Amino acid sequence: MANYRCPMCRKICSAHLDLARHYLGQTDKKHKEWLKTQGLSYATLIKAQVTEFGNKGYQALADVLKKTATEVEEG
Amino acid sequence: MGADGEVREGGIMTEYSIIGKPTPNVDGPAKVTGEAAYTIDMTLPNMLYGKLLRSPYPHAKILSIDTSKAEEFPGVKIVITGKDTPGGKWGLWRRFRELADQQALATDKVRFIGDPVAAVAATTEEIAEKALDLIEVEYEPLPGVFDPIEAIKDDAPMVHEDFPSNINATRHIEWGNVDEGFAQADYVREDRYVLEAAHPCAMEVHNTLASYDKGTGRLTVWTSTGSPYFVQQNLAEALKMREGDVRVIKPHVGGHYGGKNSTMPDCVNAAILSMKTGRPVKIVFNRDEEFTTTEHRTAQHIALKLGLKKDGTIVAFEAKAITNGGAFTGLGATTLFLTGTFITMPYRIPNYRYDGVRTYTNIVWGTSIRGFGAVPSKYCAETQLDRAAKDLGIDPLEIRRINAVAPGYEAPGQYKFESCGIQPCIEKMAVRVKEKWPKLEKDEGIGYCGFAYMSGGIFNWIDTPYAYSSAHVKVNFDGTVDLYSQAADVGQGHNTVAAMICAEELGIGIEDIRLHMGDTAHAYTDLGAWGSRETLMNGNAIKDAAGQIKQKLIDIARLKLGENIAYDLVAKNKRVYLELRPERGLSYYDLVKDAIRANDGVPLTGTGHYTPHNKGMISPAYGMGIMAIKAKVDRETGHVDAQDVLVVHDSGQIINPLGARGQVEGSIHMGLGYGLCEEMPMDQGMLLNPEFVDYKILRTRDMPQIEILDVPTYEPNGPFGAKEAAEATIAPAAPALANAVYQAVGAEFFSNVLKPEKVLKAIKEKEQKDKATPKAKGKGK
Amino acid sequence: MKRELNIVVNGESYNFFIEPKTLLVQVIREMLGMKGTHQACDSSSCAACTVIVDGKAVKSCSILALQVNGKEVTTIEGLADGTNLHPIQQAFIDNWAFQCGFCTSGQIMAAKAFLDENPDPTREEIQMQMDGHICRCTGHNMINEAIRDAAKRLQARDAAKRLPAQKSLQSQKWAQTAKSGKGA
Amino acid sequence: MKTITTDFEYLAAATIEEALDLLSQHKDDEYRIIAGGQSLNTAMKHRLIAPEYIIDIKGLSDLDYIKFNEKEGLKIGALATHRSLERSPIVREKYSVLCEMEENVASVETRNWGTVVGDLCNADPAADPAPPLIALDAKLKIASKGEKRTVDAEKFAVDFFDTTVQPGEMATEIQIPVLPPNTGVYFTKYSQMKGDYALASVAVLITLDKKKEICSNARIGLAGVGSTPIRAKKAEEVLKGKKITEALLAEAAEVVKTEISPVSGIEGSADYKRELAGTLLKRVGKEALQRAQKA
Repeated sequence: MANYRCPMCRKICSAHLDLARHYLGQTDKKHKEWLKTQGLSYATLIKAQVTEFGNKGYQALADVLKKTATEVEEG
Repeated sequence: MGADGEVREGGIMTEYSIIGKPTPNVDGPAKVTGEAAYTIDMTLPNMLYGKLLRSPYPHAKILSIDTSKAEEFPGVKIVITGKDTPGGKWGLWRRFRELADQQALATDKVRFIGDPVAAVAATTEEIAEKALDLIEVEYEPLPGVFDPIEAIKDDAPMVHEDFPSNINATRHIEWGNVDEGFAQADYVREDRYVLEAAHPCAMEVHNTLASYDKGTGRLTVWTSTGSPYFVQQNLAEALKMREGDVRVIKPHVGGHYGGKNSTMPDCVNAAILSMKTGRPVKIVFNRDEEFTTTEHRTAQHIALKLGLKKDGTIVAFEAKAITNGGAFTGLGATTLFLTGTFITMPYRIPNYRYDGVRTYTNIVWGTSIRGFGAVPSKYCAETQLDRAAKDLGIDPLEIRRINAVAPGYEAPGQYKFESCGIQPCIEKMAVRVKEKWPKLEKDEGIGYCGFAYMSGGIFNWIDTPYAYSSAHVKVNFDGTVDLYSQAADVGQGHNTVAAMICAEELGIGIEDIRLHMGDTAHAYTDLGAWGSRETLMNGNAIKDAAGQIKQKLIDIARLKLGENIAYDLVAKNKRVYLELRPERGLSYYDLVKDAIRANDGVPLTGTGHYTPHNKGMISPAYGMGIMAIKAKVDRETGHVDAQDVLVVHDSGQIINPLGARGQVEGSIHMGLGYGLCEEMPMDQGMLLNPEFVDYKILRTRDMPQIEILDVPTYEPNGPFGAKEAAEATIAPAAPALANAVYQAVGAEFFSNVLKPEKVLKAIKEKEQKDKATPKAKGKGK
Repeated sequence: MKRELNIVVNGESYNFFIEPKTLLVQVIREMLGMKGTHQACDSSSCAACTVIVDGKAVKSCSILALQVNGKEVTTIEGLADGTNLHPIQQAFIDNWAFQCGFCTSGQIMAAKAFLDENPDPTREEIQMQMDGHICRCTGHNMINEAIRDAAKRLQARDAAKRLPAQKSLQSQKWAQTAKSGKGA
Repeated sequence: MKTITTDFEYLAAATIEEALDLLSQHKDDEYRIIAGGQSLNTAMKHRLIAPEYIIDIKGLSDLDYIKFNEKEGLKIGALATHRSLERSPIVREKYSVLCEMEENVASVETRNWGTVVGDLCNADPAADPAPPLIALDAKLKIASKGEKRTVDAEKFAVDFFDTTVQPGEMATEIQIPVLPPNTGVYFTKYSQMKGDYALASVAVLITLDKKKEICSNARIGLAGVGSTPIRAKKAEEVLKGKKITEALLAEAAEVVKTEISPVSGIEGSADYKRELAGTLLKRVGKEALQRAQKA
């Protein structure tokens, strides 16, 4: 099955939602900066995740990662 | 309390001679005669007094500081500002460098009202106090951020430059399939809560005596702390010294309750002033400094979504928490993590999701106050559960029974209950409540709350992934025992527990034990008193150390007795003897003498250690139970009278029933305060009630009597089957009380602190609602 | 201008020259070095500093020392009889009536003054007496039980020896100077 | 912990004459009279006031009295402590409301050292003694060198922490008249924590006619609901000359809400305190009525 690599580090996940969860768990500048290049805001994603029920913030990022995260064969 | 020293250990009934017996506090004589020395009672020859100048602004640039006038003031020996400090930043989350955010004195800017900007050392406290008035600081006020939801906006003022949108820490927990879970639910409700901050209010304020040795370049610090280890590590960082050159001594401590884990500016600045003047320096906070600048229980917003089957079974649960973190981290990030865990206990939740964010704001910061993670979260979860039960027509105790976990329950990837007495606790409660409160008067109600709490967190952020504890035991020629550990007695009675465990393991008496605790110079490392960890973690380390010596004595006894069959030997009642033939044995004292003679006079020693591995994310064991509170509501004034408290508690094998009861009584007192009167109202970061005149604490007339029943279990991870007895019972008090009010008059609360005006308002709202719609809310499907 | 203070503490008479602004607790803790009397607030709200002045429990943090001139003060250090603990102290130990112990001196001194005037109090009477004391550890109930226990112990002890309490001549002398006024 | 950092000159008086001399000498100076001084010392610790002189009257043993006679009623000297009032057998017998009030004043430690007159002079608008004294038609005796005057209890405090006592004067005595027959008095304060400062407190005196049916006189005092303790004259009028019923007390409760001007604080809003005063009036009035009927 397909796996996806984080655009900023070596982390590999089998689903875009898990990758988004990993991504928003990172506190370093590098990860935060890249979001801006995608027209996303770290604060807005976190706020969506913690103020609305469901995985709203993760899903929004996952949708972007679907387009940008590179697919890798072996996890 | 019930434990009688009999407990099932691996199927065999074991009779303890000390464990489980009510044992007076080993510090008793010192504490009732006034001889117990607390840091605040200590002085040294040639000592100076330090004071801190604090910011009047919640958020401001420091443009200039002029200390010249203060320096000229007679009796002032030194005045320092941020630029004069070693400049090391520190925090309890050291492994995450960017979260080591505390500093001795603000340099570039101040982040909360009370942020220290300068320190004075003078010959008297009064001179130091007066000198503060002579320091001139020029500030440029900056826009402040005080509400956590405002704080995470894109354009919010930044409390720390490296943290855009003030996001200090985030936490996500998820197991099962939450969305499917809600789809299967017959009943779903959402509730949003706002929880107030509360202060630990230790009776001994934060204070430190620091003495720097010019000759050796080493520092000795006496300070009122819950963890000499944390202080040693943090001080070394703040001062850019080697940890081994910093000796931290914890004298008797006048209260902790989670507020004395972090290393605070009193400690670091006393050290710096001593290093610069070459004289001992003491800094004691005033009570208003204690309130406005030391750590408190974090205010927060919590939103909950609960999905149930018609029969009351929980099928899905989702929790969101936004905490008003304040200016620094402390253990606040840990609180955020634990909130997502304890909110689920002690219930079976097949599908669960948690998201939490801790925000930096321009107020004094929140941290790990007693019952951290559990107190606000349980308030919300358990009051929501009562509303759901009412809507579904299920008895509130029954809905808790239906969902309570069983032994061996595992929350995927998070935690596992090995010993688990919650079901028997609830059964015992059901029986006792009927006897105790057969009928209720008008406007009276009974509220319930289930609870569970850790027996020490397995986590550590300083230098190991896991928490740990160590202890060293030395047996002298005369049989007396020296026990060395940094484990901290902060009033909870750990010194007594430590002596009991050591004595039980060696089969001797408490009077044989000499304690040498809480001194980093010679006591073996322990992370200190937080998260109810000392009994289990330090207890295991002590049992290990003493056990090594016991084994030596048993080996010698076996040789001397020369039995032709390898019978089991036990050490008990100051003898080592054949378990099945007690008359065949030898005196402990004789065996010790023989062993030491055979060892060229070297005393017998054992060094014990404990660290939990593969025990999930939280703790190796959990204390748990259920609480019921009977309350009466005055419909005209809104006054809530907490009349009577009943708690059924599984603390595993209780080590000291006297101390365990003390912990439960004290936890309930603080928990009722959280539910009734304790709050920290602020205006633009300014605390409005920084003295006991306005910060209300329950006095003796406000306290109900408390009945405590035990359901003893055997906890395989704990010493002699022991586990948490200290903090679990603080969380249920406020929700049980709010539920009692809900049962009595139907008033609903979405925040803690049931002040009369709030209660009266809620009663009126209920009456309006009853007129408007007869049916209660919560959308059934 | 410094003023003379003559004061009897735990049966010993002392003579100081003090600033009039000096509080009784400062004389006890700083001048006499008796650190058993604690301070936990700055607003006269917690009663941790309670000592006994001429038989009455008072807050030493809120009283000018000069107002106690010529009076007899008892602090926690004066309660035990040599190495024998006072029955109230023993009852506090046996009933786990303290944890951190910081407020304990004040609690015990208040209990002492109370039991001297009411040797057999009920739970409610003890609550009325002790309501001024903040204790952050115990939740108060075990203190209440300790005081009731102490009352029983004292009754047993006093039944054994029936002797009226003798005021020291020294203290009577200071009492005279106090009545003669001027406070010095 | 905080200490008093302001240096003041300490002047101790042993007799009323010495005290009045000192007061006249220093009437133009920044001075404070100290009796128990517990509030004063706390205020100085917090640097709220910094007097140049402290005039200590604690040694005025000739003003440390509680006297009663059937003609003049009760007299409480300036140095009588809260505790001595609480414990006075004659007060318990003749004016039990005062003992009941005292039992909930602050703490025993505070009552042991603090004086009732000193408490009134501190003029904390939430303090307990004023309402029952107003209901009992008490007067305060105020003396200065060569002069004496008396003022009604309800006129003693003039603002937050301020009284009618002028520079050079001191309050020396509380005078309470003998209660007429068929009279009942009751007092209650409400605070969430027992023994705390009142959010509102109410005292009611009711005198019934010979047949014990009609209310011939009523006096109502309140505290915590304005800048000073208050006498509720309009509410008194509602009760006077009528048979007191729950309905009438409810009517008086509505009127009393219009006579007070509570201030909002963290302990409660003005609206809540106004509600509370009405509720307390109904309850206290009912108890006072029952006492009058039993009297």
